[in-house]
Amino acid sequence: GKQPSSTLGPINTGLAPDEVDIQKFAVLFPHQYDSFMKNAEMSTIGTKYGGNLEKDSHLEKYPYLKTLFAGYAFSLEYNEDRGHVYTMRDLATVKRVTSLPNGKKQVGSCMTCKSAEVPGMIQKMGLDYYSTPVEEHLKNMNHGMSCSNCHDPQTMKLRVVQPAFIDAMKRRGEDVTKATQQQLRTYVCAQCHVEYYFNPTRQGEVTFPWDKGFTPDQMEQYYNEVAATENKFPQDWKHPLSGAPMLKAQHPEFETYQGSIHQINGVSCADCHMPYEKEGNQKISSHQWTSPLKQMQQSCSVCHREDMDTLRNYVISKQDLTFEMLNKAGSANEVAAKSIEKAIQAGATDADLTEARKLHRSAQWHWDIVAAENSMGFHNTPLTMNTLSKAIDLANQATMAAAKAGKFNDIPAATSYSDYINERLSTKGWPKDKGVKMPASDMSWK
Amino acid sequence: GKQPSSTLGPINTGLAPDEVDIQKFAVLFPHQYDSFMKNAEMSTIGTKYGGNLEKDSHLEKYPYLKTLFAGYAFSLEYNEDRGHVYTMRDLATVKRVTSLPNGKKQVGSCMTCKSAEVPGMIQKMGLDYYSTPVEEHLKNMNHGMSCSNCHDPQTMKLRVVQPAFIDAMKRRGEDVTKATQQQLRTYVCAQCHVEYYFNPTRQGEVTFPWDKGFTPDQMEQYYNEVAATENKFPQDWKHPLSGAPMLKAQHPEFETYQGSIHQINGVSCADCHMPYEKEGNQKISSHQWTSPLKQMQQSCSVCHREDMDTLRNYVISKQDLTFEMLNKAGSANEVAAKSIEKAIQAGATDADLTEARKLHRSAQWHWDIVAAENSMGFHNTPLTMNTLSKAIDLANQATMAAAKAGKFNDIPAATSYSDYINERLSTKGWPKDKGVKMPASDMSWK
Amino acid sequence: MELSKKIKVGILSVVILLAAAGAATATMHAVTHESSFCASCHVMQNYMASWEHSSHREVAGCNDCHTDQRNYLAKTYSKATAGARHAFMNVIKPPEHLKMIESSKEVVQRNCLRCHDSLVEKTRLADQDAEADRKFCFDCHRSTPHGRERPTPP
Ligand code: HEC
Ligand code: HEC
Ligand code: HEC
Ligand code: HEC
Ligand code: HEC
Ligand code: HEC
Ligand code: HEC
Ligand code: HEC
Ligand code: HEC
Ligand code: HEC
Ligand code: HEC
Ligand code: HEC
Ligand code: HEC
Ligand code: HEC
Ligand SMILES: [Ca+2]
Ligand SMILES: [Ca+2]
Repeated sequence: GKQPSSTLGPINTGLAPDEVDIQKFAVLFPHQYDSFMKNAEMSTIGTKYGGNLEKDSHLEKYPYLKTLFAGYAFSLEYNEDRGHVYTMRDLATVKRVTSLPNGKKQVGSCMTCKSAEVPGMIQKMGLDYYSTPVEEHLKNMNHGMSCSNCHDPQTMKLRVVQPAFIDAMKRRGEDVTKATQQQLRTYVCAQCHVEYYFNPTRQGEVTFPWDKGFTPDQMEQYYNEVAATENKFPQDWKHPLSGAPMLKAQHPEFETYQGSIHQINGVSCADCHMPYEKEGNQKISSHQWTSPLKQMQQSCSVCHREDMDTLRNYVISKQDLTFEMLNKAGSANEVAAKSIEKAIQAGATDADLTEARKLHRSAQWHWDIVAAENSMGFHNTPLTMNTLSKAIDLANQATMAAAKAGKFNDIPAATSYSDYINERLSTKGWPKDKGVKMPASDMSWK
Repeated sequence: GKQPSSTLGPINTGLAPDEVDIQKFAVLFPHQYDSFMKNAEMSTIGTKYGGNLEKDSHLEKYPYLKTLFAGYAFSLEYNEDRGHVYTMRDLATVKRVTSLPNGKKQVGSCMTCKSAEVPGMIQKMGLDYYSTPVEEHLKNMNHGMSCSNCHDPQTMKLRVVQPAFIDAMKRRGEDVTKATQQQLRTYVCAQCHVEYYFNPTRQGEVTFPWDKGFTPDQMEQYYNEVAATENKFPQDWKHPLSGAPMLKAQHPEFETYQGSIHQINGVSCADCHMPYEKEGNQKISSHQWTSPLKQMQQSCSVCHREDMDTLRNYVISKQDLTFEMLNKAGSANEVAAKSIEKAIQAGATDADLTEARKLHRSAQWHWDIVAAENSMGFHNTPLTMNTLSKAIDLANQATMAAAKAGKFNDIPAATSYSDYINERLSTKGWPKDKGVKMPASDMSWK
Repeated sequence: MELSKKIKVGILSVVILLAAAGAATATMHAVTHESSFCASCHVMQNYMASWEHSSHREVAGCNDCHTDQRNYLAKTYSKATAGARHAFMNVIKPPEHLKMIESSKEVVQRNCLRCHDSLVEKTRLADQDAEADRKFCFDCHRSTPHGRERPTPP
């Protein structure tokens, strides 16, 4: 049938096809631009586990991280995420980039999800883009995230540009350049909010581990059976206490979401994170990406009729149950690392420790895939909790295997950090009437 | 407007206020009676973990139960539940009643949720009702479950009659004789589908452990702090391998349901388990209580718009994730029992084993509260999974404490029963196109 | 349903078909115009009841959403085919729970836009016409106008 005449319809912006400058878009779409710039606002009002707070330190909140990430860049600085306007600033100032030990330089691969200039750079530089250090790139780059990360600058239609995403989906048999609009409302986010590794056989090219599927177990299998062999990627780093080859998980929002109740009902990331809001007499999509719990009237109440406070309390009660398990898994992994260390001190050989190390790697992976995910279980609670139960069991198994290898039975005691963690949580932004609101902060990176 | 003629106005049945004979009701309410009698039908078509199948043996399905329930009546015979018409037959024939060791007789308390005659008997006999053996009672009783368990025989209004339920709620400050219609649509079920114990200080009176709350942790706290001291109920039995004082959990449907997404939305047991259906030209509440997955058009599509096959597959995927954790927790508890046994053999004293036994009791409680619940996690998935993760962790901790007490480090290996269990599952009633349908079976108990 | 009503409906369905096919189209439209006509069927009463409590009661009747309003021909066709199908199904065996068929969804969606087009003109909500997984207005507005729960009619 004929399109009703009044909808957005075909647009021709007159912009260059590779335009990345957000100011050029601002003139044409002032409402979306204004909304985008609100990403600078910081607050945690209404949300217990998320929100947007300047450099809220994970290392401080979860004391066991120091042991879990020992020997790895994430033990230098690791913060809660904040708005899209801060991507470049946070990259440029984080100790994971500025303060690597022994004068090591962080690779360009890190830029990949931080600026709209990247796809163009990859086109120009090829794989050299990935191996060039971040600090080199930073000098030459003038744009952070912009409209062109998700929109075709000429038609403003949604589209994906991230090579890693396009390739990974192609390996799964899906051509995402042909995706429907509904799919794209999720895929544009899946360009970045996903687990990744840097492929050593291709100068550190950003690669997504989805060949065998999206579940934590399937991605682990991919790492063990494909990445480790074909792509010579045995590990992210070697754990200094246990000597195990470890994997680091990063923001697997998209993967976690698969198979969830909302996903099977066709709900997209944009439905919750970019709800329509009224600007005058018209609806536009919010371009302020943050915790939907801060704006439940827009994000949830069209679909859900229950009282929003009831729904929020339910969500938080699910998150509380997840959080309890997460910390148990974290502390169990700490015991595992220390137990293997103890076994080594007691004279266990590498051969004795094969099993314990395998278990430790797998245990911490299962913990991290949840710890690194940003919804504290909301996006897919059943899968998340199942994963954490595996993390706990595997960590305990690693500990028992270490005891056997080291021939000791006085296993290091687990530390319960829960009082400290809960105490800190309740002073930073929660309960909601105490939620913290902060002024916008510096976004520059030069 | 005028009431549609089919709704029930005030009713006066002309029956005696203490009528229990179902045939007397049958004449007046033939549709509900016909529906009730369909409880004899047996099938698992459409459901993987529930349904209704004659004497489907838990002991056979979960081989680790033999260790977990060692020394206790539940290791004699323990089956999947079936329809309400079989309550008396199943009680009368189960080995937990017929074949207790050393000629011991099962107490009358067991009748409490099996027949409509019980409230009247308690009124007549007082606490002696509970201590009189089942086999005595069976001789004198002529009615199983009937309409009067839930309905006032004269007005047919819903009401509760179970003393244990009325008392337990009173101790929580709630007078359930004043409950609303909507509450009663859940409370009538909560008379029986709940965790219980027999209070030794009151001749084995059936008692519900809710004084501190409904969660597994709160009920455990009640058992440790109230039942064990005030009511001299330290345990259900002593585990013969570990020597720990154990608790048995039973069908905690009502407790598990508290705080779930459906419960906070005001959905009652009857909404799903007694959907409206058409009998001829009349709309009645189904009185065939069984798995709602067998009748999703009636039970779920009233509220859910998604395609029912999609919804069923989602529910089963959640149940699969629960099931995996359940079996892990079961097998971890087996290792715990064997490890404590091993420590005893290695010469550990009772004093050495205090910690390990405390952990074992708690671990198995957390496993059982889920194992004994009948929805394989559906009624409240987040709480169920959180509980199972505790069961796994506590069992592993028990094992480690045993290793320490027994000064050994070669911890017994865990058996993975998953292949066997999955294989058995897929031959009994699942997948749904293979679902088993059986003819109605004998309901008599004399 | 009582027998007398059954007969009424039976006759009605025949009338609808004949009227649409023949010369009495105008009469057919007049009869079927009011929302109360829809509610003359047993299975429609829930929808009537929920609509009566919705903010749309004063502004949009059943036909404003459920019949093709693009032109007289389309309207006649959609009323006649849907009307005849409903009447037919109603006599055979009315299902306990109704769900819109795909072609009805398209009709309703177009009608949402008919009234609310200016509100959504800055969005891409109407861009997904041909796509199999397209999102309809009522995928989000799940309670507009019928509420969420659809008990079977009494
Ligand atoms: C049904 C609604 C819904 C959908 C769909 C959804 N999310 Fe979320 N998201 C949430 C909620 C609720 C939270 C938790 C926020 C909190 O704890 O404050 C969250 C948290 C997040 C966060 C962390 C926000 C913060 O405050 O730090 C990110 C990032 C995120 N989601 C990305 C995504 C992506 C990418 C997708 C699609 C793959 C997605 N979400 C799909 C509701 C949703
Ligand atoms: C595949 C996309 C992707 C790649 C590659 C990537 N990031 Fe990120 N980064 C994200 C996303 C998405 C977030 C927000 C979610 C979060 O913080 O978990 C983020 C957040 C951050 C933050 C702010 C929060 C924090 O962790 O302190 C910093 C800093 C950062 N990244 C640095 C880096 C560095 C350094 C690298 C390379 C080692 C890197 N990123 C590689 C996608 C990516
Ligand atoms: C992270 C992805 C992302 C970025 C960055 C982004 N958008 Fe969008 N934008 C979307 C999505 C998703 C939609 C919804 C499109 C749909 O449903 O078809 C949208 C919709 C729009 C629309 C259509 C009208 C509406 O509001 O629904 C316009 C115009 C628009 N964006 C402009 C911009 C401008 C200008 C910028 C930069 C300031 C920008 N966008 C940045 C994802 C993005
Ligand atoms: C080009 C990469 C990229 C894309 C595309 C992208 N994100 Fe992000 N996102 C990031 C990075 C990087 C951060 C963290 C920025 C920081 O902390 O400095 C982030 C942060 C967030 C946050 C946290 C904000 C807060 O308040 O804490 C949310 C929520 C979020 N993104 C949602 C989305 C959604 C939804 C989409 C798609 C519509 C999307 N993102 C697309 C890279 C991306
Ligand atoms: C992805 C979800 C989504 C879809 C699809 C959607 N809407 Fe909405 N709609 C919303 C949200 C969110 C609001 C609330 C905006 C606000 O309150 O700021 C809204 C508000 C409205 C309002 C009320 C505005 C007011 O004055 O309160 C109308 C009317 C409306 N939408 C019509 C439509 C129509 C017509 C369509 C289909 C063309 C549609 N919607 C599709 C999410 C959606
Ligand atoms: C576009 C529609 C849509 C939006 C937007 C949406 N939901 Fe849902 N939600 C659903 C559907 C569909 C279900 C599945 C149950 C059902 O059929 O109602 C669901 C289920 C849920 C459940 C129960 C399952 C679970 O995860 O525990 C919760 C809680 C929930 N939603 C919270 C939210 C919150 C919070 C938001 C906003 C951040 C939100 N939803 C936004 C459609 C939506
Ligand atoms: C939202 C719907 C819903 C509600 C409300 C609900 N249940 Fe269920 N119930 C289910 C489903 C689904 C199953 C799983 C059946 C299966 O696996 O086949 C189930 C299983 C059961 C079973 C086991 C059935 C079998 O096949 O063996 C019992 C007993 C039960 N529920 C009792 C209750 C009680 C008592 C309440 C109230 C406290 C309740 N249910 C509330 C949907 C519900
Ligand atoms: C508080 C109520 C209550 C009490 C007391 C009670 N039961 Fe039950 N019984 C139930 C319910 C509810 C079911 C169905 C759910 C299930 O099987 O988990 C059931 C099921 C059964 C079944 C059929 C399934 C099976 O386990 O093989 C038997 C046999 C049975 N009970 C015997 C007993 C015996 C023996 C006792 C006393 C030791 C007892 N019951 C005490 C409520 C009770
Ligand atoms: C386990 C509890 C239980 C038992 C046993 C039971 N009912 Fe019901 N009955 C209910 C519930 C719950 C309702 C729904 C009442 C409501 O919502 O008002 C109901 C409703 C009814 C109604 C009202 C009309 C309707 O169908 O909603 C009648 C009549 C009725 N039952 C008759 C009977 C008869 C006759 C028997 C015995 C053959 C019986 N009931 C056994 C729980 C029970
Ligand atoms: C008087 C005690 C009692 C009451 C009241 C009661 N039940 Fe039961 N229920 C039982 C017993 C006992 C069984 C197991 C019978 C057996 O296996 O022999 C059972 C079995 C069941 C089953 C399993 C049937 C199957 O197909 O496997 C379901 C479902 C169920 N009950 C739901 C309910 C619901 C819903 C209510 C309230 C409306 C309720 N029950 C009220 C005692 C009761
Ligand atoms: C009386 C209304 C009602 C009935 C009947 C009902 N539900 Fe729900 N269901 C809800 C509500 C309300 C939610 C919460 C999300 C929302 O607001 O949509 C929900 C959420 C869910 C969810 C997501 C949360 C979860 O538990 O994972 C599933 C799955 C679900 N329902 C399945 C079922 C099934 C299966 C049945 C039938 C056996 C059923 N429901 C019957 C109202 C109902
Ligand atoms: C404002 C627009 C609107 C009006 C007015 C309206 N409907 Fe609907 N109707 C809808 C929508 C939207 C749906 C689909 C609901 C869904 O899928 O949840 C629907 C669905 C239905 C269904 C199918 C059942 C279903 O859930 O898919 C019937 C039957 C129906 N309507 C009858 C009526 C009757 C009768 C009236 C007048 C009394 C009426 N409608 C008025 C928008 C409307
Ligand atoms: C003769 C009785 C009768 C009348 C009058 C009637 N309906 Fe229906 N309607 C039914 C029956 C029966 C069904 C189920 C048909 C099916 O499943 O195919 C139905 C189904 C529907 C559906 C869902 C299926 C679909 O076509 O998408 C809608 C929407 C609907 N009716 C709207 C209306 C509207 C609007 C009116 C008034 C213009 C109306 N009905 C008048 C009996 C009737
Ligand atoms: C014949 C014109 C007409 C049609 C068709 C129509 N609407 Fe409306 N709608 C209105 C008017 C006028 C209002 C304002 C009513 C008021 O505020 O009292 C309204 C109000 C609304 C609102 C805000 C109030 C509320 O109920 O939440 C929403 C959302 C909405 N419409 C969505 C829809 C959707 C979705 C459809 C299609 C399924 C639709 N409308 C079809 C005229 C229409
Ligand atoms: Ca990684
Ligand atoms: Ca018990």
